[in-house]
Amino acid sequence: MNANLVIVLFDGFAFGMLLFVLSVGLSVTLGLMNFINLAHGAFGMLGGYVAVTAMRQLGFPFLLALPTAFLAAALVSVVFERTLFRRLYRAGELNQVLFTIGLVFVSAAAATYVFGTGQQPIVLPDWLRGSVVVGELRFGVYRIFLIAMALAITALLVFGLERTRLGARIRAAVDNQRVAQGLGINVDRIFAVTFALGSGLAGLGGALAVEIVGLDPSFGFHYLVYVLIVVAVGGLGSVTGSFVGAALLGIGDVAGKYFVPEIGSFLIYLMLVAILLVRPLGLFGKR
Amino acid sequence: MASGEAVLSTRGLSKRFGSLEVTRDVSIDLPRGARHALIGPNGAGKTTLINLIAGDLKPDAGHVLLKGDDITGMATAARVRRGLTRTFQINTLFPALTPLEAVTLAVCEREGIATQFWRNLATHREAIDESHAILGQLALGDVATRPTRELAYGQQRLLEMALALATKPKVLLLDEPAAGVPKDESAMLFSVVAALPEEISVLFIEHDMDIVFAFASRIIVLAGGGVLIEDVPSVVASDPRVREVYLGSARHG
Amino acid sequence: MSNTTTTAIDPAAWIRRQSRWSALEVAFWLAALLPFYFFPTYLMLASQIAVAALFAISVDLILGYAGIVTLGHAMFFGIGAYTAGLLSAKAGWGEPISGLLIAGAMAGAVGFVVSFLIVRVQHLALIMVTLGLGLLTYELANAMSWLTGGTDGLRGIDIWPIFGLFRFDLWGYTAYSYTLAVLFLGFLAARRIVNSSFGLALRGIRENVRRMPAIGSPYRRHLQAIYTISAAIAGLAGGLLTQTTNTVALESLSFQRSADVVVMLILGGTGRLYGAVLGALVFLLVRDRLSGVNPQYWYFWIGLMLMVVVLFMPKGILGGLTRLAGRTKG
Amino acid sequence: MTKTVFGAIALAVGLGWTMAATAQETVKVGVILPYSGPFADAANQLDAGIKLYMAQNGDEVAGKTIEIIRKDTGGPSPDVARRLAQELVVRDGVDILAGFALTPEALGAAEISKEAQKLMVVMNAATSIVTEQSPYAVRTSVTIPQLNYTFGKWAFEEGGVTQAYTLVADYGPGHDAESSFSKGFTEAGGKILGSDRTPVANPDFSAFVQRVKDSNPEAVYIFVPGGGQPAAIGKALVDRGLAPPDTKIFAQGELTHPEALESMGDTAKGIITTYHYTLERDDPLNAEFVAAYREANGDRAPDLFSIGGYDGMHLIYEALKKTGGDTSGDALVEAAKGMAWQSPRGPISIDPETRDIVQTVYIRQVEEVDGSLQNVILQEIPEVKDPLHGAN
Repeated sequence: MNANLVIVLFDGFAFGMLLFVLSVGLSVTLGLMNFINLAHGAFGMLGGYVAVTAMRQLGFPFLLALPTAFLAAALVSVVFERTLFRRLYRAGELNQVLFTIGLVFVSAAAATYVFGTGQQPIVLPDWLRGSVVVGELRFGVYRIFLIAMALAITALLVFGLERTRLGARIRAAVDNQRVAQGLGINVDRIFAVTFALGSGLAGLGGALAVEIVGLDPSFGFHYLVYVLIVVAVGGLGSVTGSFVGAALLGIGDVAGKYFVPEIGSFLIYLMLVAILLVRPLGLFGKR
Repeated sequence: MASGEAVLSTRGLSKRFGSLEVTRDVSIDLPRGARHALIGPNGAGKTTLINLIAGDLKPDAGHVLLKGDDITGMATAARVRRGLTRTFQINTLFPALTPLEAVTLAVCEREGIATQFWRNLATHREAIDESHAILGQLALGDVATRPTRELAYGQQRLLEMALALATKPKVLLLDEPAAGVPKDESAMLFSVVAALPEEISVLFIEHDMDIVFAFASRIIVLAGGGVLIEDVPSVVASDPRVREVYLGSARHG
Repeated sequence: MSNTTTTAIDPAAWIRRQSRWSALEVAFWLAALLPFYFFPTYLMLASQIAVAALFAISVDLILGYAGIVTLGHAMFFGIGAYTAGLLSAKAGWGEPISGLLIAGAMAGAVGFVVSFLIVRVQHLALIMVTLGLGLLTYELANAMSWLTGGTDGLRGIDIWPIFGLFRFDLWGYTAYSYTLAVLFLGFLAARRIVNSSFGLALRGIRENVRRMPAIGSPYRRHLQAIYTISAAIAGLAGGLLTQTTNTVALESLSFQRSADVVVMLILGGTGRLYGAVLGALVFLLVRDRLSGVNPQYWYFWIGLMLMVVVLFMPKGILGGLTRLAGRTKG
Repeated sequence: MTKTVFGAIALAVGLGWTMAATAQETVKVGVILPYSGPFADAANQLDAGIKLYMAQNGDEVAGKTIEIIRKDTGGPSPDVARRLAQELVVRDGVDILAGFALTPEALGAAEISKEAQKLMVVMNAATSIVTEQSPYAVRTSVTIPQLNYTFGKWAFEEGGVTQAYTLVADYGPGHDAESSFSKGFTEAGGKILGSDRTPVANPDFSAFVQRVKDSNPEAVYIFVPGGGQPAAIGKALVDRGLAPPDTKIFAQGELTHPEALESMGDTAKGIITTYHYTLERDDPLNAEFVAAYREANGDRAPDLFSIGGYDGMHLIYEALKKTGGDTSGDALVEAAKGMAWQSPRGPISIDPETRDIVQTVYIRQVEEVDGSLQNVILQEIPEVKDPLHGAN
């Protein structure tokens, strides 16, 4: 039983880390910029398709496909941000919702047109396949890799937002645009960079997710719900919150399905509602 | 002052935000018909005290008594229904509603008819007429049917007051009713206060000492969250401690 | 009380004017009859548009008037749909009008219970709690497939003729007559609600919830009341769909349906009831036309339409039309 | 009051209307599929089967031109499917309803087929009861009990397994698969150690796979919808050491479709599946079908949806030939009953009693052939009928 508990915790944590990578970008853009981007999952889908295409058509190794996915999603998002999203910053949340939902539709259609409706399998390098056996426990190698990636991203983000000049500028721009402008910070550019970062992370998350959850044109819509749940539970704008929230939900989900499979499918929603009723701002939310 | 006559009293009211003690053991009494001014330098805790009395903040210690009843645990809306109403320093209005609608809403809430979803609003004639009359009193009759957001700032300050009056308060807490209003207009605002029926007790925050001395029957001076002195204007004006408190910080009046 | 009033306006008359029927409105409802004579092959579509419009009105009451953003309202639509379906399939009661009322009452009762949770949260938490509850209900219905029929849908629904006279025909004459009548009654009810003192209180909550307690408003109870009413109307819409199609499946509870109705509402314009009707009409009509032409890629154009509407008509189609009308007049 | 008036007018107009306004020289086939939404891929593959058949056989039959009218349901929505069927009948004047990838949509439309007396060709929806809902319904795909009841028996008798654990997706087809496999397996003498159901949109299987492992079965039986899940669950099983030969993996054929095999790689070796269509089956008709299909669809391989659509069109063409172009539902369904032909999947026929398909069930195992992974046929079980029809 103890051995099983360990493996369930491990699997849940790994699943949570996948959710974390997919959603942390939205937490950044929603929390810092107050922009409700329901098309976040679409950038994840973009990253997934870029990674798969880079590997199959261009022969990129997996480790190179990941940053390619990040860059592609970041670049595309900057184009959108500069041309379209920026007009919506003051347009009210309902308009942001409608616009980005429209974008999800458009992106799904575009993905269908370019890649077809079928699943896009990703073929991992050998060293990421299989499992590591410790005693009687078997840990999936890819899951270990996922956890390592998520920890690295968390460390980079926390460090980047709290210890670097750029991070200070982002936080200043968010706290008070006018003051930031007065201090000579180019708020426009800061927002563009922040948005690119958030969407790039979604792209990276999408690329990492293909191996676990597959990839087809409905990806953007399908994972929207999970992403929103993590962001709400973690608290807007908090990287740590997203990390803890995702880990909690992942472990809760897997453990729930393992120990009480009858309510396995409800558990994640029950946790969502319960947590938000007790802490409406999420676990680490400030505003 | 005997607390038996007081309509509103606080007893040992305290509140801290983190390590900062913003309200310190405040015990004041507001008799029937009072026109009390609440003054003090910035950061003295004036608005916090209003928030505590009105129920928008929960005190860490102490009590609020309304006509002798302890209302410390009572929600804001319930206090309003008992006759304890406040206004806000920063306009807290309904931008898309017209003054007529906004004041009618307040009247309907007071009369307990705001839940009647089956009756057309126009059939509540008495409520509408009453609200129109209140607006007329405050010289808002001409703009009664224009959206609030289109009103001039001074008119919006008047509407703040109109909304409070529509609740038929027995105690009125006015948080800088003339905040941001040019001096000539603020006199007009206070003439409204002066014209309020005798039985309403008023506690108001104001920075302009000319107005304070013109309208207040007594003055409560707050400093560092606690009551420094509470007395008639002439005594307060000559009190050295008050001067001391005001020196060093921005001078008012 | 005072004689300082100098204006000549009669305030009550002004208030009444705000809720007067305009010629345009009358024309709109008359136009709703057109399908009977000119587009008889579109009656089933018209009927489903009427259902969606009623559902969108229910959401407008909370989102447009009281500021409660929801992504889980399919919960009540589905409860109404299953109630109407189960009444017939399991209890053998296929009388449509009583069945519909029971469906609405059931959804309203659940809405009342849920409203205690809803008023505790705002903003993102509110959206996510509605979403979470909606998904919970979906999973619950799936788990209870012995009752609901699960993903395959509930079988054995047989709705009796209306008043024992008008059976639901293949063409949809009865279906559209029925849904249009219920939509119209639902619209009248919603219209009365938003033009009442209660409706005024809701607009107050939407405009500035912080002020409400300061004017003595028990606004949480108002929110609970409108949430319950809205849930009941959503239940009516769900019941209608079941009764006019003899089918109900899990999809009636899905996130997709919750999201679609919000999209329709914002598309049409929030806080004006006709926005809900117009949004449902435009969304479903455009979707039907596009998917007929291009079944695989129609949603590309729908998506594009949503984006264009946001960029050029930030207050929805109805807001855009109003502005356009104002411009041509002025 | 308005309602009564509307109703009266409605009835009067409705009765006066006739539906005979369709052109005589074309046969209209209304195809209802979820072209968009989560099941778009199924619709896409099925539609490609329809297109291929028409490309190979022309669009003229019995002196008439076949016209296809495609309608999108946008996901599992029975109410939309029903409305589309109704509109196809009353507005477009179709003669035949076809498509139906999903059971709830087929059930929604069946009532229209029955009322309007139109032939309804079910090209995929795989729940037994579908064909019982309309006397004009014919199925050219498969039923889940057909595959899995047979498979359950085979697993005990030929597969050498005495106890097994079942893990199925928690929706209609999954429940059917679980019950029919278990029935076949236990009737033959096997023992089911436990059964779990996974949420339909399950992103992560680790918890369920761990539960399977805990009971240490000889075999695990899997049913998940096609798409992304097969590869995910396959990998989750192998990651935990639940792999052949120690633990046998049984499943319906979705688990080992080509994309899933590519994704799983060598770990897929030894998985045993039951299916009615085997891509690699060595047969000239099949080879020709696969080649033509790949050619027309950018090298995408056909799957169960494709063959369902392809054979569905064959049935429509042959039935029209038999009736000499008579498109009435009664004539067409009579013509379809008992029809037998050679399909790329093997010999198939329509049971005259149930109007359901009778076909060969293939038991296959994943093996490496010429450097690539394939489903190699272990056994063919001919002329299998759906075991549930008439059972209740």
